[in-house]
Amino acid sequence: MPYIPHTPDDVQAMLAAIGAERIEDLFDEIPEHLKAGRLDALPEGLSEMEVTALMARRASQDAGALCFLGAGAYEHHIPAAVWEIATRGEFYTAYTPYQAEASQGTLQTIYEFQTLMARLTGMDVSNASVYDGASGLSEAVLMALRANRKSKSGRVLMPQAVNPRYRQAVQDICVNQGVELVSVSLDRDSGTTLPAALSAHEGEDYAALVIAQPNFFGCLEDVHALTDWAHARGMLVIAVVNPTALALLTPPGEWGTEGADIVVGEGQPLGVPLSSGGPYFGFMCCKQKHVRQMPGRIIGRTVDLEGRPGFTLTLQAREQHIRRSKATSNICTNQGLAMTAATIYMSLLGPEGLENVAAHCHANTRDLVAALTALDGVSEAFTAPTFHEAVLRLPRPAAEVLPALAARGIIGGYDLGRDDPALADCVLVCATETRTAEDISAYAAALAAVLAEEAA
Amino acid sequence: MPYIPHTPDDVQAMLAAIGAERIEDLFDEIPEHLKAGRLDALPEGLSEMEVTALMARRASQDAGALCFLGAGAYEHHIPAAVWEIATRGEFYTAYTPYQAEASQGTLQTIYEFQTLMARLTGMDVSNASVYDGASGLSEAVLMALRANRKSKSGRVLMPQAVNPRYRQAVQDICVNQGVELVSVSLDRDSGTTLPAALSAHEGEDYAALVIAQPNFFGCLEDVHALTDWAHARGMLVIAVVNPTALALLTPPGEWGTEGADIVVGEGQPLGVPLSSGGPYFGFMCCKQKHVRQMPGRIIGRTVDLEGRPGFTLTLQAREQHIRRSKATSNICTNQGLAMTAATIYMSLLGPEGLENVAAHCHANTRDLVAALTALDGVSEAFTAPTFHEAVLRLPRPAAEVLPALAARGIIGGYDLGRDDPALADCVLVCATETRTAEDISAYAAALAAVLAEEAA
Amino acid sequence: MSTPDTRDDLLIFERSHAGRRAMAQAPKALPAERLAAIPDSLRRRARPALPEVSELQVVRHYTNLSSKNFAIDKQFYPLGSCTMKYNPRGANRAAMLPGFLGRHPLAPESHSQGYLACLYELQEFLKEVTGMKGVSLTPMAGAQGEFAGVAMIRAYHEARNDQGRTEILIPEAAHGTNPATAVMCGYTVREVPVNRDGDVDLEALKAACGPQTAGLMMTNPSTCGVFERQIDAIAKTVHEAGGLLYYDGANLNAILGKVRPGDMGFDVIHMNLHKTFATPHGGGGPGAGPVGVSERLKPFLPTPIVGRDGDRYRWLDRNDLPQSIGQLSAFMGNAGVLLRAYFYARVLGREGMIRVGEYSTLAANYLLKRLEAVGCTAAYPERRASHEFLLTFAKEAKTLGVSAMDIAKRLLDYNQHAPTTYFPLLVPECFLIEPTETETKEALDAFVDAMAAILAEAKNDPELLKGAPWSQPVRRLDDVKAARELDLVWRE
Amino acid sequence: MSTPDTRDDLLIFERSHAGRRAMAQAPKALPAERLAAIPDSLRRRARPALPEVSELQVVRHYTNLSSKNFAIDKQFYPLGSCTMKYNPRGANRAAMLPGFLGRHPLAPESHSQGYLACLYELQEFLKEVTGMKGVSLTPMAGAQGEFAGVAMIRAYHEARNDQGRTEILIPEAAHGTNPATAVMCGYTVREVPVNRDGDVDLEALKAACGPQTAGLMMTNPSTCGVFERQIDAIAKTVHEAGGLLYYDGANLNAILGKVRPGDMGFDVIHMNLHKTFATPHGGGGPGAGPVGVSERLKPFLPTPIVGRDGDRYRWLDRNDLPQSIGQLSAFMGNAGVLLRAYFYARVLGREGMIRVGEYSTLAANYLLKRLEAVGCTAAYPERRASHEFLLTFAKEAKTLGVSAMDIAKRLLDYNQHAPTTYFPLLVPECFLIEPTETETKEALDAFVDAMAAILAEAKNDPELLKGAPWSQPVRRLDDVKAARELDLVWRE
Ligand SMILES: Cc1ncc(COP(=O)(O)O)c(C=O)c1O
Ligand SMILES: Cc1ncc(COP(=O)(O)O)c(C=O)c1O
Repeated sequence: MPYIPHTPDDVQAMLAAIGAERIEDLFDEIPEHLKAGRLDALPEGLSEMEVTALMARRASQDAGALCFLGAGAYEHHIPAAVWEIATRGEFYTAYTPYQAEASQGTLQTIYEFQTLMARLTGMDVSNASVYDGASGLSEAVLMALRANRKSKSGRVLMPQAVNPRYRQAVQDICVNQGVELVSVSLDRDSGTTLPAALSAHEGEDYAALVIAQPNFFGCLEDVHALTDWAHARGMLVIAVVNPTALALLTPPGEWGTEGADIVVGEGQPLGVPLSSGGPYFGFMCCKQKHVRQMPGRIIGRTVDLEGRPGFTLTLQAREQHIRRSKATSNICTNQGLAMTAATIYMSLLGPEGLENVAAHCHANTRDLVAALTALDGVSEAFTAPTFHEAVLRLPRPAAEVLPALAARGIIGGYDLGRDDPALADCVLVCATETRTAEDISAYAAALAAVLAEEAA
Repeated sequence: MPYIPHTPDDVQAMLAAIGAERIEDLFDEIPEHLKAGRLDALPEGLSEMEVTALMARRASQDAGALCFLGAGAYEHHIPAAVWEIATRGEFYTAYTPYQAEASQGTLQTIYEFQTLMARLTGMDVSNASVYDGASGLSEAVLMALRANRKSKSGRVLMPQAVNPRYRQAVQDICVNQGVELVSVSLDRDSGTTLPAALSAHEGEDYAALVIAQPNFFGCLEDVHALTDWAHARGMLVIAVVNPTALALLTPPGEWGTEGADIVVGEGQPLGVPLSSGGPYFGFMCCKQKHVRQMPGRIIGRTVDLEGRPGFTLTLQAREQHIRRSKATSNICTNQGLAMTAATIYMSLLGPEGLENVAAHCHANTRDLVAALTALDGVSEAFTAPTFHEAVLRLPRPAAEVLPALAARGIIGGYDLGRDDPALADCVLVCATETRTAEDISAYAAALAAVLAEEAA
Repeated sequence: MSTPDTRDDLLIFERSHAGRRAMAQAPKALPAERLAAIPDSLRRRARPALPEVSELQVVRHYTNLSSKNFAIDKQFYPLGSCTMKYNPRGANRAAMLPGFLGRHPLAPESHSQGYLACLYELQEFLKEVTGMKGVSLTPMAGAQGEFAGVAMIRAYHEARNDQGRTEILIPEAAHGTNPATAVMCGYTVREVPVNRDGDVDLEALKAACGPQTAGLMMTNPSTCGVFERQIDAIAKTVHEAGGLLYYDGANLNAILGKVRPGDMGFDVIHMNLHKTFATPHGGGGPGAGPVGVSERLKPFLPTPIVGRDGDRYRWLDRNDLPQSIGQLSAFMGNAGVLLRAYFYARVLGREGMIRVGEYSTLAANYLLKRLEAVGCTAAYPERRASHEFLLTFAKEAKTLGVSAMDIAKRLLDYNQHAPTTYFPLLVPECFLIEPTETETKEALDAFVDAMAAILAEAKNDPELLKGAPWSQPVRRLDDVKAARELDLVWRE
Repeated sequence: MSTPDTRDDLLIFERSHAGRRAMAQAPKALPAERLAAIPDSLRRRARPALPEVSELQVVRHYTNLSSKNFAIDKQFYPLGSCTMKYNPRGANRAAMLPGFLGRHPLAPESHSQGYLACLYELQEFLKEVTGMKGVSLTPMAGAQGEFAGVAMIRAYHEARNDQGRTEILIPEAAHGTNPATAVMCGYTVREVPVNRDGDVDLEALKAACGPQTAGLMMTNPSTCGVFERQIDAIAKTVHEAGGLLYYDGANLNAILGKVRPGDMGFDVIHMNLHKTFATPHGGGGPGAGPVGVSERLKPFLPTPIVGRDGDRYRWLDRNDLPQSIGQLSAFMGNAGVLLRAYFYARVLGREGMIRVGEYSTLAANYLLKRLEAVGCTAAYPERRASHEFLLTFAKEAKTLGVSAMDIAKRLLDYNQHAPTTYFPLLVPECFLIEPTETETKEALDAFVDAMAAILAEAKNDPELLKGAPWSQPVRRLDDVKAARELDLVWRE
């Protein structure tokens, strides 16, 4: 019995103490006709050795390609210390810190995380993580509706420049609460959200405007103008940001005159491996005045019986286990371990390290764009400045080019035609600090070969 | 400055406290003309990301082949828990437990290791590891010379059936102390050391007889007869054993009427990865009466000021840091971490688990031999029973066949012609519990193809 | 005092020293012109005030911090409803294989067959153990699974144009995520009382059911630690009212291989893989909350799902499932958690799965009987324990003035993690105790010994309990101050 | 007492329970006939009495055990002559890459080029930093490096037919491995006294040198924590007598990038990569002790060595080096340690290497001055510290009755690992203190504070020191009993 320690002797002794004859007797309150059959569709158990070999084979089956995909998940160097510490049993196998005195390790780590995120985003407070960036944005939208008491419409402005997967998730999660997401169009030249697009919504009641920086196309928005526009009209501003980019870019707390009100984003770039999409974590910060509307766990610093500082769960009256149907969200289990990793990552990188990572990402992507647009028929689709992604227009449909590149071991980017037929010849590419000059040349060579083939 | 925390401010403050102006001043006792130049042959420093990428490339360059090599190092399944625990900072980054009270973790682990090894070998006591099996055998030979006060010759009987690399290392390590290793010939039919071979040495003074079980050719020796023969002639018996095999085979403590006197071996099979040959560890056990002649660290159980049990280094008067030129050996740093891993491994496997591992190794090797000897011209070279290695005779020189197999992704075994021209057409093969039926078929298919090619 | 106070409680920020850094981690600085394309107005003015510390400082800080936690790897951790069982280290190694860690979530299917094969098989396994007809792995924790489940209930009624179903019924013992979820799905919540035996009050349920009933959410065994015996009647009642039955799978460990939610009549369920499938809790997360559904709810499953065409695996998305409730996250759930659960399922296999329910139930009933024998009071003394059970210290609170909280804190001094306290709310001064199948009898006995000792202390020296814990890095913490004088972010 | 004694000191054997096992780890039992080929007489009669425990028990046992250790990852660890610097976690990850872990030591060169490239480059780096002409990586620790080195000295004299050189000279401050090694190589040892300044007594050395002199073994800086200023004269003296100079590289950290042993006139050296190159000590090992030699000793290097033909790497063995002193282990040294050292060397690079010597020396001199300022007595107050230095508590021993041992044990209560004590033997009641370059100034200052507090305690309350430690899992242990009543193996 894998992982079960009881020997036949143990079982006898335990049954005797219970006063039962067989284990089966312990299930005598279950109606007989409901008892399960033999679960025949399950395979027989294997040893750790066998399962490990099987999974190692599968893992290596997928490995080996050179990847230029971003689109919401980014390959960064992760210092070895991050996960060697995060997977220490003490962090890895602890539960949510309900017994504060026996959980100071987790609790202090979260308090440090909250401080790090507040500093990175320029906001007052942070929670202890939500599931991911996309579900985090849904929570932010719901939170804005609660926080903006003046707005009654249940409507939120959601630019097309926001990651389509985020838009979809927000739609799917918020639909049942009657939230309406109103789209703001993308400027097809610059690749950004222009004031002109906003003015179409002038005079209507919206609870909030969502601003993504960089936006889904890698382009930098004029966040100051957008923020001030929204604030001037009584809307809250929800910022969706890439945390690596924040090492270089104006933190949302300083957008426009007042700063964003709520900030969310995908925490994955902060030391969390790509890992097929999870576990990542969504981060969520806000102004102090909105903290009671924020969902998720929050840690506070307090003192113990002897006056020594210590950490504990606080503001629990927002949470489902106390407030039940009146809670700010149903979230319970969050993404603690990934958040722990991010805390270690940010501490290791420090202000200068994170800035340099961001700078290399930007520079490498610019180099990639230069190398690829040097090919005939390949051009940059948008004019706005970018951070570490960019949209390239190809001479043929991306849906043809990308599989051909993949066959050559290059995962060449994201096919924008998936979300928008008008961009069927466009690819969103990304080169982080992990991509070398040789990697970029390899991509350029492969693309040249693929385009030549197709032409031929 | 990688890993150096000092800022310019720190340096100034430290220099001020010292009363020096520049760091260079701290080296003013070093004659100027001796000062080093610029170390131009060293490359510039790289980041962790760059070195990791470089080493990952190199590591994968060597990977992927299916390996049937044994010959002293064996691929076994290592439970994930083993190294996840052994590399916890508390074990990984501690020094030798000189401050016992702050090292009970390491010390108790070693005490448990000593107990485990004593139980596995059937001996009274164990030390805390020596470098590896081969250097361990040298230590055992030197120890036997000290322990056998009756023998004056400085000579030890060393059968040809012992791993040639061990024989060479013992020779090279012991030569300067005037030790003479006298060879005992191998029976070319059975693949073992026969009493007849020993009788050639009848009547001469030897301090000890070395017995390897299984021997280098995977064959099982009649250890009882050999042990009794040696003891009857005043020699000590040094057993060289494979620890996995001990789960099935008579422990050296029960060889013959009195049991072996000293037991050594390579600890690698007990949870230590192949890792290009190290770090492994040599284990070393003996009868209680010889413990003061044993080299290496030994841990004892004692009590503290309050009478509670605790663990500490003991019998230090055998060691170099106390006894200096009169020590039993010069060994200081040993193979602690690998030994820690082995302790965890043995605890996880338990008596039944280790036995089953050993049984699968044996059975898989027999299956491999059956599959390969089914091919024309391939036969088993020796008649003795084997444990988890066997010698196959090929229709062509191993030096031709093995590279052809390697080109097909099969590392087919050890070319015995390297050590003995008479065995130039012989390969020592091994299949542990990690080799599957498909692996064995793959080997058979590749060998068939290679032999067919050569024939063609 | 013979031991100097060498405790070192600095925050990582208090270790910061201007200009210091973990050099090996930072790429070299680039010349400013490489950033020239970014307009000044969008540039950050000052670097974020992350700590400036060395690599050794970071490693030491978080290594030492970690040691201030209780964890399954160190202690018995009988937290009711949380299933703190052993988290196999092998699962961690397998999920951390470079090939899995490096895979981008949007990698093409041609480069994803190994990963997809694992997920596909996991879907199949989960169907079999739950008796459901379709599974989606995408929810990221139990609560998100609940959301998906209730959203499917809603989508189902809407697809049938069955208007006016505005209410979800929830037994009062339910976990807080249940009502919170119902509200997030746009429903109002009606609580159903629980009777003295821990079963749902069937008459009250019948009275509550009606055309406004969208469904009932329940756990079985419930968080009262007992199996709901009237499950057939409950299912019949709700179904006859036109509602659907939601199964909160937090307690699935109790019945793995014994009863299947699908066979009990549930239409939709979520599982907590971080409980039943032994993936780690990581100090709060991540989890994974796959949902399973009966045939009629299959069209509504959240996407993506893994499908199979011959020997190729592929993603099924909204194009394949046009009625899907959609996407709950940017990609596809907590892949790393799913891989760990897959590992666990493969190691356990059919026989192992069945044993889980048996032995977790055995352990709970044993522990209950032993605790009763040393003077503890069971909340439902006439009932079998499921994989967990409830004790009440109402008597001790009244006669000795010690609360369940005091006993919980005192347990920490005995190197035992406290059970879940004050949940479910309907039982006063309660402990919800779940030992799991992976703890030895000796570990259970040690817990009994500690409880016996504490009950004696409660009589002889109650201050010992009220002042507890005494042995942890901090004494009891002031939660009221924490909430009143909010200190959520460190400021120099 | 408010805290129950919840310490749990069981041995893994005491957790054993007949019939229990960690099932996921054991392959299934085979039918007996599959073992029929093994004769009964050679079969074990009873299974070895390994513990019978569950996987969780093992994980919990060793996790909890580990927490009873001090370690660099947790504490300042200024153990003189041991160079307890930060062990980069990146080196661990790189060396544990599956491709490296899975490589069989006898894999053909065609399947070894990646690994061999790392070793070849490491050989070249070590030559450059030491100023030697050839390097062999094979010795498994410092002491085995010493053995290889002295064996080469012997092989050299023998190859020249220079008979009668039977003696190795060793300064009295030397590490115990030096004389032990000389004896293992068949030499007798003559000790050379050290003068009051910590330098070798040159006159005594001259007197000791003669035709019987095979060589001199020394460290520089010596284990007195000072640089041997007369190194030129010493080299000249020994060389003129026909002896060779052996450099014990345990203290190489002090001079990395500052002086090279080759330039000082040494003929042969060993390095402790587990010190200078930051590989972990693992609670006692493994290490790696590569040897470097001058031109004339190259033919004698131990095998194997990595050579290069064009862009192919290959092993050089006895066939290539017929005069080699041979093979010191079954394969080729502690590969995993060498890979970690390679990682370290690549991260540091040229500039980083030079900084090591500078900053470890800065830290030691700073710490020495600060400790003197709070009342500690330097053994060589007139000298610069190298990367380490000696304090003596002879005065405290005499006037207060507290020994260096008492102070060391008391330091543990301050969460500081004790320095090396009572070594070298020539300085009474000494501490050899090596802070290394990776500790912050704050860490050094905290050590000074602890020492100042302890010196005050020594005056006011010496029993506090004599009873120390008070805060560890055990109080001071009885070493005499341990040696008298040997208990080396647990018996039920
Ligand atoms: C009964 C019950 N339902 C639901 C949940 C919510 O699951 P999760 O924390 O994974 O969101 C829990 C978790 O504690 C629970 O115990
Ligand atoms: C000065 C000196 N020489 C030699 C050695 C021996 O090195 P190792 O322990 O690696 O065998 C040491 C180790 O402590 C040492 O300090």
